[in-house]
Parts: sequence; C-alpha cells; structure tokens
Amino acid sequence: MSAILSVDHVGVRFGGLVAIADLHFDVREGEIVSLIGPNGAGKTTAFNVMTGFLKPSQGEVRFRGTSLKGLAPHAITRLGLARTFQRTSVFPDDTVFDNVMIGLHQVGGRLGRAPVLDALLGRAGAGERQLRARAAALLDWVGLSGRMHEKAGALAYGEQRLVGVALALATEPAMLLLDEPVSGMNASETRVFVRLIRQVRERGITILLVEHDMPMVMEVSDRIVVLNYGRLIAEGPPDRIRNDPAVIEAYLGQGSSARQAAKSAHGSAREPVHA
Amino acid sequence: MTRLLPLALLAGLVALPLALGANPYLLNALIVTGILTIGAMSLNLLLGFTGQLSLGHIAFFGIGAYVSALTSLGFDVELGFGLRAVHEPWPPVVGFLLATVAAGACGYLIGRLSFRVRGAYFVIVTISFAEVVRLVALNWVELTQGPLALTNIPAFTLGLPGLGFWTLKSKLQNYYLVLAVGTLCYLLIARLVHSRFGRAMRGLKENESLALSVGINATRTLTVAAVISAAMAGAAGSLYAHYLRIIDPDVFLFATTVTMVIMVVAGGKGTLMGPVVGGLIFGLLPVALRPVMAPEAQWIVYGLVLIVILFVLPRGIVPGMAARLGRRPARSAPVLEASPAVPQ
Amino acid sequence: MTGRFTLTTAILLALAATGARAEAIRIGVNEPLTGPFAASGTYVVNGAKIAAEEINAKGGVLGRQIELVIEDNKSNPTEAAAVAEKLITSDKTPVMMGAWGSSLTLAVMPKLMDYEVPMLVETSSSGKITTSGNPFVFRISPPSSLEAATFAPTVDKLGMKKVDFLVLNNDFGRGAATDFGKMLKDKGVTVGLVETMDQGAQDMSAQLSKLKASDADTIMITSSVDQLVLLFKQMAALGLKKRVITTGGSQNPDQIIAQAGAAADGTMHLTTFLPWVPEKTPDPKATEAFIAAWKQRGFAFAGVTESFRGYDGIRAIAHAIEKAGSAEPAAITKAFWSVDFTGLNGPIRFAKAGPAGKESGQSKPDVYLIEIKDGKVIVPTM
Amino acid sequence: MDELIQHLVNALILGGTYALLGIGLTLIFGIMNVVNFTHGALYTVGAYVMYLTVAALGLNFFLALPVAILGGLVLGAVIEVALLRPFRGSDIDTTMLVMIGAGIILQSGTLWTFGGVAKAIPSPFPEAPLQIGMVSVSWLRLFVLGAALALIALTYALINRTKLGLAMRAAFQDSDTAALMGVDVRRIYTATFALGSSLAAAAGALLGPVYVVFPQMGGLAELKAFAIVILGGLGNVTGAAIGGFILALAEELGAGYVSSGYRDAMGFLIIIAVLLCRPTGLFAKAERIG
Repeated sequence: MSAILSVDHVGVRFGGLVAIADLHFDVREGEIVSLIGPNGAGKTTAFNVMTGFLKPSQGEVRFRGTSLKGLAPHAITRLGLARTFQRTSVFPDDTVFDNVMIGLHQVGGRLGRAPVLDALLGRAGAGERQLRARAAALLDWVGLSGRMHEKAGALAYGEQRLVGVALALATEPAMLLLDEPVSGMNASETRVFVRLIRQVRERGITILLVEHDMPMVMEVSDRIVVLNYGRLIAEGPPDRIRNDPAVIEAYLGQGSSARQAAKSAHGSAREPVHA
Repeated sequence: MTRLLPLALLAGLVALPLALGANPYLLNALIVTGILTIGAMSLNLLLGFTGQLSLGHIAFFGIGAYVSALTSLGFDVELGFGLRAVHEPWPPVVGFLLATVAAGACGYLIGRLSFRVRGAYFVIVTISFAEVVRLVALNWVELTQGPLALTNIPAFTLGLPGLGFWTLKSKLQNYYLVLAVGTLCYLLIARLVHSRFGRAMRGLKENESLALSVGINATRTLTVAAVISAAMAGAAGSLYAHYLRIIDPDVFLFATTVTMVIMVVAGGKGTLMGPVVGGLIFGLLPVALRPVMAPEAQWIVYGLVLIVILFVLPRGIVPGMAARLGRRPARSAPVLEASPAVPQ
Repeated sequence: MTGRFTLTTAILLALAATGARAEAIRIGVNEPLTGPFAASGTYVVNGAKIAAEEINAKGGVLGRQIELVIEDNKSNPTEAAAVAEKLITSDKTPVMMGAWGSSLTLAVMPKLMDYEVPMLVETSSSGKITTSGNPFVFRISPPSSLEAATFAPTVDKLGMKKVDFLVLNNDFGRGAATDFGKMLKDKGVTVGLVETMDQGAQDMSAQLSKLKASDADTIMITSSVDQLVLLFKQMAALGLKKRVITTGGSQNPDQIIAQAGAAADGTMHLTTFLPWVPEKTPDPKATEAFIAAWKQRGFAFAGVTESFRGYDGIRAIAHAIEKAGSAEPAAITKAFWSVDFTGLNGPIRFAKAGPAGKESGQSKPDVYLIEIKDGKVIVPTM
Repeated sequence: MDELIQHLVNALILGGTYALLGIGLTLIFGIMNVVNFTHGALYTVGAYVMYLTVAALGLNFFLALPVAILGGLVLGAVIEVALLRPFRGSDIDTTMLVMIGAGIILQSGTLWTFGGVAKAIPSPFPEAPLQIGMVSVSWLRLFVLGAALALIALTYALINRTKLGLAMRAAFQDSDTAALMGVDVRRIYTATFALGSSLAAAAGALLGPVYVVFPQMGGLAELKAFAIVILGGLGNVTGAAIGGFILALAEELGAGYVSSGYRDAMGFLIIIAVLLCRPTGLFAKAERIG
C-alpha cells in the first residue's frame, strides 16, 4: 500500500538543542505504527511537527501527498490528520457530550454554509440534531455513554484519554496520531482500548501512536519506529524490534528504573508545546 | 428554571417603570445602566466566551457613539490635499446601523491585528487602541468638536419613510428602547453561544491546542467574535449618544471599560445572565451610594468589591449562586435541553 | 473634602435652625468638584455659599430663604448635562448657576432649551455661549472677545510687535487665541505660532522649546492655574524669557506665586477682579466684606479670584428672583433682563447678545491687567 | 538647529524617568507574569510621599527621596503578600483584574485623602537653568536624570551581582526549576514586586517636584510604562531602559514637529506599530509561543 504519511528528513532544533535530527520514515495506509523511544527521545516533538504545532527546522511532512509545510494545525486536521494530546486531552469545563460536540466542529461546518449567520438567525436546527446524534454515537463507540453529562475535567485520567480519542475521531480523520493513549489506564482498561484501536483501524483509519506501555505496543503494532536522542535507530515489525540490539541498548542505557520513573512522572513532565 | 430566570427578569424590567412612577432620576439611572449592560454583554462575548481580556472595549462603544452622532448631525471636514468630506444629517436610525457596522469593522481590524498576540500583549494593545481613538476624538476638533463635545445630537427616531417618524424624547420611551435592544442582544448572544460557533469559542478558551487539533480556526473564530462583540458595543454607544444627546471624548475613558469588566467578572464571565446581573448591580450601585458617599469613595468600594468577588466567587455571582442553590450555571442549560433529544 | 453631601447638609442644618426650610427657594449649582477643575469649582461653590448665607441672614428673597443644591459635574461635559437634568427634573430648581468651564456650560445649554430653565454662567469665556441663540443663558464673566477688546488699548503701551499663543486645546483656549489674534492683527501686531496643549498635560517642554526658538516678543497663554504653574517653571528651566500675558480670568495669581515662586516673576495676567487692591474695585466696601467673610471661613486668600464669581452669581440670581416676584423659571428668565446692581467687578446688567429673537444675556465686567513682581501682585502703571 | 538640540536634551532628561518606570513594570511581568495595574498608583504614591516629607514635614529634599522609595518598597511588598500571593497559580487575567482593583483603590484613596487640588513640591535647586549655548537645562531636571540613571544602575547591579538577583534571574528563567533548586520563590516574588514598586515610586518622587502632584498623575504614567515595556519586549529589562528613551524621543519630536495635541498618542502608536512588525518587542529574542 502507498504511504499516507511521509516524514521526510525532518529536523527540529530549539536554540542549540537538537530535538529531532533527520527523521525519515513513512506510514502506509491502514497500518498501526508505534513510535517509541526513551523519554526525551523526541516523540512528542515529532507529533507536534506532523500536526503543525511546531515548524521543523529542516525537512517536511507530507500527508496523502500534500506537503504540510506552513499549514496551521486546524488546516492539517481538515486534511484528515487528527491527533490526541499527552496531558490535556479534554475541554475540562464542558460535559463529555459537549466535548464531542466541540470536536464535531468540522462536520458541523459541512452541514451549514454560513454558520455564524445561521446561528444568529436561529437556522441551525436540523444540522444540530444530526450533530447530537453523531456525538451520542461516538460516545457509545468509545464506551463513554454513561459519562455523557459529567464534566470532562472531573473524569478519571483513563477516561479523559478516551474523551480525547472521541474528540479526534469526531473530526472524521483518515489518520490518527495517539500520544500515550493508555497512560493512566489499568490493565483491563488497556485491553478495552486495544480493541478500540483495532476497531478504528477496521474503519480504515491509519494509526500512529506514541506509547511507553511495551506489551501493549508489541501487541497492537504492525510496525514500530524507534527514536533515541532525536534520531531514528530502528524500524520494523515488533518481533524484530524486540530483539534489536540498538533498541535494547537505548533502553538499558537509560536504565530501567529511570525509565519507570520517567513513565510515572510524565504527568508533570514538560511538553515543549504546552510548556 | 434557568430559562425562567431571564424571563422573570425581563418581565420585571418591563413592569419596573410602572412601579417607579416616572421618576426621571431613577429612569435615567436605569437607562444608562441598561446601555452599559449591553456593553458588558458584548464584552462578555470576548472576555467570557473566548477568554480574551479586551481592556479597550470602550473604544467600540465610543466609536459607535461618535459615528451615530456625526451621521445624524452631519459634518463638513477638510481632509487635506484639497479634499473635503461633507455630510448632510441622516436620521438616527441610520446612524445606529452605521454605528454598528463601523464598530464591527473596527473590531475586525483590531481582531486581525491583535489576535496574533495573546495574554498581556493583547490586553495592552487593546488599551492602546482605545487611548489612540480617544486622542483622535480629542484632537480632531473639526470633526468631533474635541473637548467641546458634540451637543444637540437628535433624539432617536423610529419609523419608516412615508409612514412618519416617532421621536423618542421621553425617558420612558428610551427606557423601553434600551430594554428592547438589550433583549435582542441577549437573544443573539444566547443563539451564538449555543451554536457550533459558540462551541468553537469555548473550545479555544478551555484548551486552545486541543481546539486547533479538532479543526477550529483560532484567528477566524476570535476575529468573528470580536466583530460581533464590537458591533454590539457600537450599538450600545449609539443608544448612549442619542439618549444623552451629548458626547465628549471622555466617553473613551479607561474607567468605563473597567466598569464593564467589573460587571462581567462580578456577574459571571462566560454566562449569559452574568453581565446582566452584574450590570444591574454595578450600574445601580452608584445611585445607591451617591447620597452617602463621595465619588472617590464609591470607586474604592468598586475596587474592593472586584477584589472580594475574585477571592470569594472567582467565577462570579451567577455561577456562584447557581452552585449554592444546587443548580447549574445558565451556560450548561443547553446540555440539559439537549440530552433527551439524543437517541440512545 | 469636596462632597456635596457635606455642603448641602451644612446648609440644610443652617436653614433648619432658622425654621424656614420648608419654603426655601432652591438654586441649582452645577460645578466641577472633582476632576481637573475641582479646585476652581470648589472656590466658586464656597463663594456661592457666602452669598447664600448673607442673603438668608438678611431675610432671604421674597420672604423665603434660598437653598443651594450643589452638584458635582466631575469636570466632564456629559456629566454636566446629566447634573443639569437632575437639578431641573429631580430637585425642581427654577434657576441654576454653572457650569465653570466653557465645555461644561455648552454641554448644559441644550438642557436649558429643553426644560426652559435659566442659568447664570459665572466663569465660562467661550464666545459660542452667548452667540448660539439660547435665551436662557445669562453670563457675568467676559467672553474672550470682550476681554480682548478691553485689553486692546494696552497693546500699544506694552509695545507688542509679534505674539505667539500657547493655549489649552479646547474652546476656552482656542477661542482666546482666535479672539485675541483678531484684535492683535487689527492693531497691526503679527501673530506667530499657535501652540496647543491638552488639559491634563504635564510636560510642555516641546511646545516651549518651539516658542523659545520663535522671534515673537510676547507669549499669550490661556490655561488653568495648575498648568500655568507648570508652564512658568518649565519656561524658567528652558531659559525662556519673554513677556508673558495670561488670559481667561481663572489664573489665580496667588496660587501661581505660591507654587511657581520666582519663575512667575514678571508674568502679566488679565483678571476680572482686584482683591489685592480693594480700593480700586467698583464697590470697595462689598469687596472688603466679601474678603473678610472668605477669610473668616478659613479659606485661603488665593481662592477669592475664583470665588467672587460664585458670590456675584448667586447675588445676581437673587436679584432676578426678587424682580420676578416668584420662583418660576419663566418669570426668573424674564426678570434677569432687569437685573442691575454693582458686583465685585463692575456693574451686572445684561445686554442682548446673539441672534435676534433668542438673545442670551451678557454682562460687561471690568478687566484688569496685573503683574507679579517680587512675589507680589501689582497693578502696573503705564 | 538650536531648537532640535533643545528637543533632544529634553528627550534625554525625560527618558531617564521613563526608563525607570518601564524597568519596574517589566521586572514584575518577566518574573511574576503579572501585568501590574497598580504601577501608576505607586508612581502617584511615591510623589505624595515626597510631597508629605518635603512640603508638610519639612524634611530635606534629598532625604525625602529615599523615604519615598522605601514607601514604594513597603507598599509593594504589602500588595504582593496580601493580593498576589493568594492568587498564585491563577491565570494572568485574574491577577490583572486583582491589580486593577488594587489600582482603583490606591488612586481613589489618594484622591480621597489629599483632594483633587494639585500640590507643588519645593526643590532646593536654583531656578536659573544651566545654559550651554542656546540650550538650557534646569538643575532639578539634571538631578532627576542623574538620580534615575543611578537607580537604573543600582537595579542592574542588584540583578546581576547579588544572590537575590541570581535567584530572581533563576525564577525568571523557570520558576518551577528555581523552586526545585532551593530558591524560595515566594520570597523572590515579594522582593520582585517590592523592587518594581519602589522604582515606580522613585519615578513619581523624582518627577513630582518637576511637575505638580495630583491624584490622577499615575494614569498616563502607567499607560506610558506599558508602551515602554511593549517597546522593549515584556520582561526585558534592558529593552525597557532603551524603550524609555525611545518613547521620550518620539514624544518630544512628535510634539515639536508634528502636532502637540498628539504628543501622548505617540506611545500608543508605537505600541501598535511594534506589535504589527515585531510582536515580541524591539529587543526581544525570538520566543516560542504555543
């Protein structure tokens, strides 16, 4: 199959610090690919470049053949590339249902031609009903129907991740970038989530995910891309990655305890974009 | 319940003059309060619903006032390079429409220019804009009469050509005019907030990155909000000009913006009823304080109340009271309405 | 404290003591008690209070006491108009005095037309006030054209050749520049720069540097006393030594001497009152009595150059009510035309001004040129 | 030519106090992320303390200056502890509103206490100016420039040469990390706000004798401080110092050669122009936003 997303020799520097150096890989249509690497390897930075939150210092990202150079995040979403966020994945003051309604922004846009005028004149009735039905269906899919009327900010961490996924799905993407989707979930929640990811893929949505939960990554991925210190060090199917000496070295080099600590502390870690 | 409160308040306001008799002093206070409340409602659209603190809001109000006044008074101005702008007086209704359009256009400009910056920069840009406009009103004497004020502004007229015009000279007529415009603005804002556009504003306010990632165009959304907000402020300014029938550059004073901000924050930013409740309280407070306090002491009270509210009811009176009564703030109302409509 | 509350209360208490409160005739007083003109407005109000107490002590008007309803217009035109409306509609005052500055008075004038209530204008100097066809306006202060005309004979004596102006950027200032400029041109004097400054401006170095570079021999300045103090200090700092003549009648030389010190030495001022030499005033006895009453209340002497207008204003209103025979707006308006007495700065007698049929009343007070010499006010001999 | 030189000298003299005003404001913003709407009120308070000590108590002019600065320092510390500390962690808009409230109270309080009549502060300097060729400068203004430059130098030394300054710079970089490194961030915040406030009070105390003292004097000063700070880049101390002189120059030349009525508009026009071309200020390094 053809590449849906091409990361073409992308480099990112913050001042003198190299966050990503010459990153180059493709994701093919319909794949589930994981982007892994020790903490600070540049995974989230890579996501931010792909979704327009950061401008790369060099190289470019192409989505379905279109260069994303210079495109604002909302414009990239409109091309069909959606993402979730590591820490702040919800609109905290709104209900779960309203969260998804906000997420359906684009779909709503297709339903009405002059949204502001329609709103002022009160002409949005039919479209609104359609949107609500769709929001309810989405929540049902991710399994949050029962939480519909709760404030999103008050949900458990794992459930907030699900809201984030629902929001991303609401944009009707062709490809989904998931940033540590199962962090904060317990084992059974993770299992449910893996099933959800597979369902998403079955609907024809390509998935690229960043994750620390290795068993989950190994289970769900078709292919894995490994980053260390901003460089690609390995790429291939799970079995090959599991035994790749460079990968083992990277993880061991950092020390497994440090890895654990980094993992559990990631809630307070600073992301470049949201810092 | 949350729908009943605005209705009850509206009914009360409609009946109020009957209860007051036509006490001109109180009516005057109510009219000015009403106009400022419309200003506060429009400010709330930006401050409350998009989370952008505009401290130059009075500029739009003042521009509306001046445009409307000049449209209905006419002017004859030398523009330099041998150009002259001469304008014959038009009816105040036209002034009102032009005021709305002109203020909205300024809102567009300011939105395009200043939404490139956020936070402190945005605040200071908006203050600067208001100050520049004030200085222009002060110094372009040929057009605005400068500090002399534009006087003899005609009172509002309603009607259609051919059917005759009805001049709103009395306080009672102006009171109902302001109430009608205020209600209209309230309804428009309510519609807007409960629409897709309103959700986009809220999304940007609560989590801008996430909002962008679901395809919301931040600059466009904020600019449109600024246009609508500015246009409403301009409409309020027009009402102000034709009611007081005099406008001077002090209409652009920072203190008036601060008054509106206090109205919004105290009432509850990001709620529909907040600015109305805050507007009524802080519009009528001076009337209550006037006999017992010097103006500077009144301002001390204002400042104290602002700080105390931020301490005690950081989200404002309306959400605070709603929480205390175990009810949800008015903004969540659509959810309650919407849920039964969702097919399960 | 400038609060009108205390003032009214004091008067109410005084009236209550005489037991005549119920039938008091109310006179609205619309003055700036806060904002940039607060000091002057307060002086005028204090002068008005002295007049009211004096009149009441002599048994009042038409056998009734008078009561001043004092409202603060906050030095703001819009507020001045609102205050006028409140005085007329809520306090039912049949006649008013106000509103100090020209911008404030002009803002009030449409309300006078709307409600047909007369107002005595005690301080404002803009020509527009009496030429716009408002028959409810009666002014005892000189418009700048009158001030300029009175000053005209002195121009030759001073040997003025070229004059620059530095004026407030409002009708008060610009009006003065226009009227004096016209008078000077008629006398063959060249008019050079006309520089303006904002009401609240503090640093006029830029304007003064420009004036310093000009070849004019005289600078005519029209502004409020606070700004004059700043100007004289900054002129001294820039080494700007030219003849300075201020106009407008609200310069308050004593405050200038106190605050600008030696920087004010040699400056000349056109005033409408001569409290420094009571014997040269039109009614020396009244002047002395007024100054005595002023000092007795513990007010600073500096204030009399402003407060006498409030004093004369209320006296003129009382005369009008007396002549009207009733406290009705229409009757008082008519009666203003027959007021005739000697005020502290000349006869108060209203002549018709403005478009025929709806003339305003303008009294013609005396105008004096004084000079500050060694920290004292003198009347220069020419 | 003489006129131009006189304008330039005027601008230099004015620029010193503008810089002082700007530095105080930008320090507070840079370190605390607070837009200080009490800055103008503190400027006014500085001037009134000066007036009280010199004119009312009859204290020596040069002794009164440190008294006014100390007054600003104490008042600033009180404001920080009472009003800002409880709101730490709130968004910038909330602290702005708190500061607006405090500014209103301070300004109206001054009006209430001292009345609206402007007060003059007598100065010990000779009335006759220093005359160099056709250019004159008053001795008082020269002293004001000197004092302002000395205070700016002192502030620089404090930031760059002391332990407190080091901690302030650490908090400026990243307050969380600074806290981890053992810096008492709360103390730094109080110190910063007090320092910024004392600079505002110093500017008021220095300009009070030059002009007159009245309750609303701070309003315009505050708006000018905003302009200066935007010009130099929010949080940039050197930028604010240079911005002060640029604003003074723009005002002076604008009033001298364009129109005196728009003198005070210069600052705001500069703000708008700067934000159009270089939103982070003239002297700011490119900053990541997101």
